[in-house]
Amino acid sequence: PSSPTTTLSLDEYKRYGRQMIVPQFGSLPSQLRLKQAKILVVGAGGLGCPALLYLSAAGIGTIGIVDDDVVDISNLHRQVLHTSENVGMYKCESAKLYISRLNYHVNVETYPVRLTNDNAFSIVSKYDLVLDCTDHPAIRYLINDVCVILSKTIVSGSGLKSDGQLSVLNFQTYGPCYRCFYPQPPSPDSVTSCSDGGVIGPAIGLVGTSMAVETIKVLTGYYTRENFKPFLSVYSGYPFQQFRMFKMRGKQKSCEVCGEKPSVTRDKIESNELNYGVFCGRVTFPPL
Amino acid sequence: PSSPTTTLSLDEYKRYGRQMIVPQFGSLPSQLRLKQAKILVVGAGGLGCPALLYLSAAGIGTIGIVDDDVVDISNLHRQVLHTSENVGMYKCESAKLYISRLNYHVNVETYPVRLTNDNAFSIVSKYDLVLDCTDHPAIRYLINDVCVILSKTIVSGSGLKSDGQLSVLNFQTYGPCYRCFYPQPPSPDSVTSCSDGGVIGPAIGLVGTSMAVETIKVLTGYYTRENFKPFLSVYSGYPFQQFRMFKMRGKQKSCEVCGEKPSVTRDKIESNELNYGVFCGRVTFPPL
Amino acid sequence: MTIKVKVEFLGGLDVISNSIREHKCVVPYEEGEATMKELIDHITKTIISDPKDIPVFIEDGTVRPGILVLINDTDWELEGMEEYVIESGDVFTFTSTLHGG
Amino acid sequence: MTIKVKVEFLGGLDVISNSIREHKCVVPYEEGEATMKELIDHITKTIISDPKDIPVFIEDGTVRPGILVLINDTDWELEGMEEYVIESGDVFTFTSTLHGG
Ligand SMILES: [Zn+2]
Ligand SMILES: [Zn+2]
Repeated sequence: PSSPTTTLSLDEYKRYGRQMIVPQFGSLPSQLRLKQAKILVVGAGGLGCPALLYLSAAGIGTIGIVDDDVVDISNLHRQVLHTSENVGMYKCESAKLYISRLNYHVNVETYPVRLTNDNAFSIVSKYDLVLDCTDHPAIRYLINDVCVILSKTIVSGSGLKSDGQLSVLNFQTYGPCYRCFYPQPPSPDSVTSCSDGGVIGPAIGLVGTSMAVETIKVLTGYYTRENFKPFLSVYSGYPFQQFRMFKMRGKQKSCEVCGEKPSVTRDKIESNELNYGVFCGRVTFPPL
Repeated sequence: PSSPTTTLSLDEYKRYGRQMIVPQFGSLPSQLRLKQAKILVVGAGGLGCPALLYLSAAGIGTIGIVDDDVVDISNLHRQVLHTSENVGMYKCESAKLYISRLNYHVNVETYPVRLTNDNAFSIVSKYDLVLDCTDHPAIRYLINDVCVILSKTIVSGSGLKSDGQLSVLNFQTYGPCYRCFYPQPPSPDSVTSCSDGGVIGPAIGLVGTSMAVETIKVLTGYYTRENFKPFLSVYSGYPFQQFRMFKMRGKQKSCEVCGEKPSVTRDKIESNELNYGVFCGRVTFPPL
Repeated sequence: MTIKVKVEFLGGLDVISNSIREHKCVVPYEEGEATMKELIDHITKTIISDPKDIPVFIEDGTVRPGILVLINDTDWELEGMEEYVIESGDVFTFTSTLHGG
Repeated sequence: MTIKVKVEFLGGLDVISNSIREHKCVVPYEEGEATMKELIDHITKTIISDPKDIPVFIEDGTVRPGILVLINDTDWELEGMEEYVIESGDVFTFTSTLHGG
């Protein structure tokens, strides 16, 4: 790849100065790590919008955005990176437009496609870290399996109504993965999307914003193999707002993808032998 | 005032449908309450930007924005409503530009001035609720006193580095106010602004987003005098993200502004007999 | 004697208990005599308001996949799962996995 | 006998204790014999790492204005403030008021 970035311009010093002086951030070396980082955001919806806003503002060097959906008026109460005039445009393109105005230092790459068994390896392999901002377990398992096989850390968020969840998965191939937490998929009738079940905009927004905080921690090296503890954080918006951290299991030896005898392999995914829609109880892929 | 809004357009139904189906939100009557609401956001910075994004997206009818500051490049890592091309523009005008593109149903009123003893009553009296997104105790006491005297509920947020705080003050004149919590101002050397002390963008963003959730709860009538309990919620971004709710004292009989024998009156404020800069240990007002 | 514990439903799982998120539970066993098995049985019988909601909570005799179980804020997997011996003062949290975004 | 409590510093107040947010404190009193006064005194003597940081925590003999004190997640104002009798298992949280935005 390209030679390492070792300096910031004066414009970048001014722009990022206020975060570089926060002790936990880690000053210039951390800012350079963000500048060198390449991250992939899958889903530019209720979670992806605030995550993209804050991560592009923070100075991540390269951000890829995967979303094959177009902006709909019913998205706008929570997907605040898209505007009324962008209704009908691909969400990834709409997001890119705003990001380029917010911070021209960020290189944005867009993929107006659905992430599938066929394209996931080639897309994910270009990035260091993946934010799972998607809306269905089938694609969450796909992202997980591909990231485990390609050794990418996942920052995973989800939400519905006024609740949310946050985790860092497959941390440096050392932490547990999505399958370690959820070896069996949920039954299809227990799966509800934000479009079907509804969602309070700032509640899902808060979870997306918290994903940006975790991404900064991972990329700046705040988390290490020594101090990283598997967790799942749970947000509730009602009756009072709270965000609680639960201590979770580590990597499971029995895990089908990151365990000792993995049955999920790149070959099984790329050959479509593993059908995530069927695995999660649907014959076809649902939309993101 | 104007006659009550009793309907939504088809565009509004589509736009707000996904939040109207969330049980705690309260469906159509709550959406109409948001449409009729007039809120004032003081400070269009790290807290104000996400609060404005999510509240305008949610369909608040009228939003006033007070900020006499102009967009600086050092703001952009956290004040994500402003873009690189708006550097030098008043923050309230920059915010209005984006909000009008996000949701043309919102009426935005801008005040490119500092909130002072002289103008605070005339500005605040036009609104139902105030979001305190400011950056110094002097203006926090001013906002508090004016809102108590005018019977306005305050949604109050603050943050620094990777920490934050959230509260609802003077709830329907029944809840405690800022002076109930903090009868004495902090000594000036313990006061640090985000510009001086630094701040992680999504950390302050998370607090601003949580202010939008509380504002929705207040405006939709989720909180009542019966169920409202005084609280202060505390966010920490490091070492792990948590948002904890602390149960707080109620209204204090001894409070100088909302208590039994208030010494702080409209006359004392408007005559400048009460000098908030001196009260908080500075002779002149610091910038927002 | 009885065992007094707190049971919470998060992530929308309070649908199975009349939207009540927090329950103080008095489990009719002596300290040391009841495990998660007995607690889950007790919850099924006393907290779930509508019998047709039982399958939302229980599948094949245990907590349904997609529901996370936390014992005092820790994954029950780290605490012995069904074999964990419950104690007065324990907090048990059940939360649905969310998939929306 | 001693009283075992947890002391937390939030909102940046951990600057006075070498950036350590959580402390397990063993207070050298019998149960029932120590109030917040004794606890604050104990904290000042044993946790604050640099004596010149004491004024960041204490002013005029009590906790400085701008620091909120919580006893088991509740404002100490509701619990008797300095007069509260501390018990083993209590959690005491001290947090600076933040003013930034
Ligand atoms: Zn695994
Ligand atoms: Zn008061």
